[in-house]
Amino acid sequence: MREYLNIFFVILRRDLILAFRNKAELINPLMFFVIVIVLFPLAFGSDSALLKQLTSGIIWVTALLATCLSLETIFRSDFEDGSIEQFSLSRYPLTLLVSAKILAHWMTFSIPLIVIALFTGIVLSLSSQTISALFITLLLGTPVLSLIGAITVALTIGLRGGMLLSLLILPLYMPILIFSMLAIQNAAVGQSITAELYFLAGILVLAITLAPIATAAALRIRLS
Amino acid sequence: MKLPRWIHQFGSPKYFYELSLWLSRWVAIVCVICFVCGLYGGLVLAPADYQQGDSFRIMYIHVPSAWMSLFIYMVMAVAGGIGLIWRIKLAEIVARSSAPIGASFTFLALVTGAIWGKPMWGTWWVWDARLTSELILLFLYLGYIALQSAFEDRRVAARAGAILALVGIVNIPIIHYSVEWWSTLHQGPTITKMDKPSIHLSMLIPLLFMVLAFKTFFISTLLIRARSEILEYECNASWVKQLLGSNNVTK
Amino acid sequence: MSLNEFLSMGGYGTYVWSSYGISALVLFINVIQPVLRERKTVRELQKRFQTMQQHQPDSKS
Amino acid sequence: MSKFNVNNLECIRRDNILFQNLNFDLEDGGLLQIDGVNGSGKSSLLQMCAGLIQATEGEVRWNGEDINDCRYQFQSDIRYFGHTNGVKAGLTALENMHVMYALSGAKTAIDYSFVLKQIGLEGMEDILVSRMSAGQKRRVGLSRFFMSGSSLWLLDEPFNALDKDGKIIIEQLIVNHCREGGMVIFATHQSIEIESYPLQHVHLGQHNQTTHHA
Repeated sequence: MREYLNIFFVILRRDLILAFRNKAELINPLMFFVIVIVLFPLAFGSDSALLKQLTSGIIWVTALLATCLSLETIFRSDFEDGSIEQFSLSRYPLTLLVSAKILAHWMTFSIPLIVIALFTGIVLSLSSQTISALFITLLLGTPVLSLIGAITVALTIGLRGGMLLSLLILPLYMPILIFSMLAIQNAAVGQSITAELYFLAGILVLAITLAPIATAAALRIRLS
Repeated sequence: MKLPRWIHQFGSPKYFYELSLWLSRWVAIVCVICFVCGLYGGLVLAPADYQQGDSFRIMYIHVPSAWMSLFIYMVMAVAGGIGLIWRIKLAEIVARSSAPIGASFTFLALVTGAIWGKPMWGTWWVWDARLTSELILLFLYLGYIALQSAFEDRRVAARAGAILALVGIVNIPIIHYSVEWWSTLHQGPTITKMDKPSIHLSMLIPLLFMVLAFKTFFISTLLIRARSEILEYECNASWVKQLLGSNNVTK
Repeated sequence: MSLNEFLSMGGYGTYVWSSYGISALVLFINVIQPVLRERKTVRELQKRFQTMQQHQPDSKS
Repeated sequence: MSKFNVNNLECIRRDNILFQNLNFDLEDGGLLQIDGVNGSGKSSLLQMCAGLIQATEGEVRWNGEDINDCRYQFQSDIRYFGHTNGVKAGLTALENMHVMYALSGAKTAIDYSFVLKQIGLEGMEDILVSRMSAGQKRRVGLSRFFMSGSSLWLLDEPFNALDKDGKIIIEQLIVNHCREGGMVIFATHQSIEIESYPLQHVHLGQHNQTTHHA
């Protein structure tokens, strides 16, 4: 058992080192997030009441799109330099190695994204309950985005047609968006949001158990 | 796990290729009969609904195609799973060929649902829970077909599609429930008359005929599509060469 | 049930017949497209086999 | 005493047949070369032996068991080296070797500087692989074979991008491994002269693949 934990953390450490050495790939999606957020005030006029209502929705949808863009980085470089072949032929189950990579992607991408999202929430003067609801839903939602995203990335690495990934992914992201937005809206009016959080947590647990297995199977198919 | 011998034998494409033409013809005849009875019963015999008048007759297209869209996605996921685990070529072919039919049924359910909603709500599109999950189901189908066409190697495409279909099947109940939850919270519990109105026997029988007609339609067109897939899959096999090599055009 | 009563469908005629029309069209496409595709595949494979036969008439296939 | 055998293997890539009913066996100490022109299916055959690709027909057996049934046992006994080196450009040579060592699950501790010396890269521990030449990258990739723990080696074009003494290192490595009872299957179209060791051949060509003992 200790052996499996050891390989898990070796792969995790390797991916974190790679992410921090190649800063550009880390920063780009976050820049995209901020720029898209800025677009909306330009569209609706900065002081309109409409914008106040929509802010949390804009933040969540933009976080979704930014994640879509960043998913490619999980497997593309490993696919090109043959590391995936070495992983799938190693003595350790591919599921374990893949979950280490997904966790690394979540840590290197989603945690900074949550920080920036909260920061934009404060700047755009959201109420404190909304911001706390935004934080919790992002905390529960973004791992699911990485997990389900990893399956489709594993299926579509190296295929021509860049939009294919988003076409496959967004329908699967809709429940996360729906439950998170409901939680935020309930929080804004002071109602309890436990029901939605239970759903998000349930989907998260389902994704944690099933997604790595599906990703490993998808990678094996993609290699064959 | 090893399957008994006869499943592989039955699953052999050559055997299926000959069988499918004969089978699809018979199933097509049953389909036409069901269509005639269903349409006649639904459009002529069934009395007008007391609330919706005659517009409820759209139900005879909308409800069966909605059921079929979900049913075909399940067929795709199960066939894909079988093809993935036991590597049976036929299962992959069935999964691959049923996707376009499923997509057209989902599109049909959407269009007829929108048209049915128009007289009741006055707008073409209404964010009703069922229509929204049909729309998302259509996206899943289009995603599946797009993924299939993105691969050159047919076998890899089929197995990748199987994974996507299995992921989709797990997500469909989640999507459906989240859309239900979302639509009831936003619009309040609208009494959507999309449900089958209080089913009177003379209305129910045509509906069953229409459902049967749609199922037999699916099976017979699936068999035709499967035949051309088999030829492409097996173009190296000797039986295809004999069949086509000596340029006697079948059918 | 006279014909034009049938056609007017109690005032909802346009909706009912438009949806039936679209369904007929979609089902028709679903019948014709596979048949045409099968003919195309058969023709393509025959052409390929003929060219293969010319190039290596003694091939073991 | 492990043995590796392939029975009537068939490979179809994009609707054309690369090879059909191919049979060969390998015992301890066996050395097998797969040669053939480009695109004759050498890499596909090697990937099938490693279990990366599923064969349309035929089976690959390791110690009498089909490799799909004993996947992880089989995978802990083999080491595969494809066209791509399986080395991360963003990491230094040493870090890459740490990862390879962890992946190989070898129990015995290894002396990294000694391995680097063997592949002729000593003193280059902390240089990013992205700054190395293609030959040096290939050598870092080959360092995985200096970590113990696998009996069957599968090498795809081990010699390309390597200079003369790189070739010698590889040939020495292969012969030593076979002498110690390991097995090696390598695919290459270049003619090589391992004269001091019996060599089996598999030639992949246009439908006339022959297997014979040189």
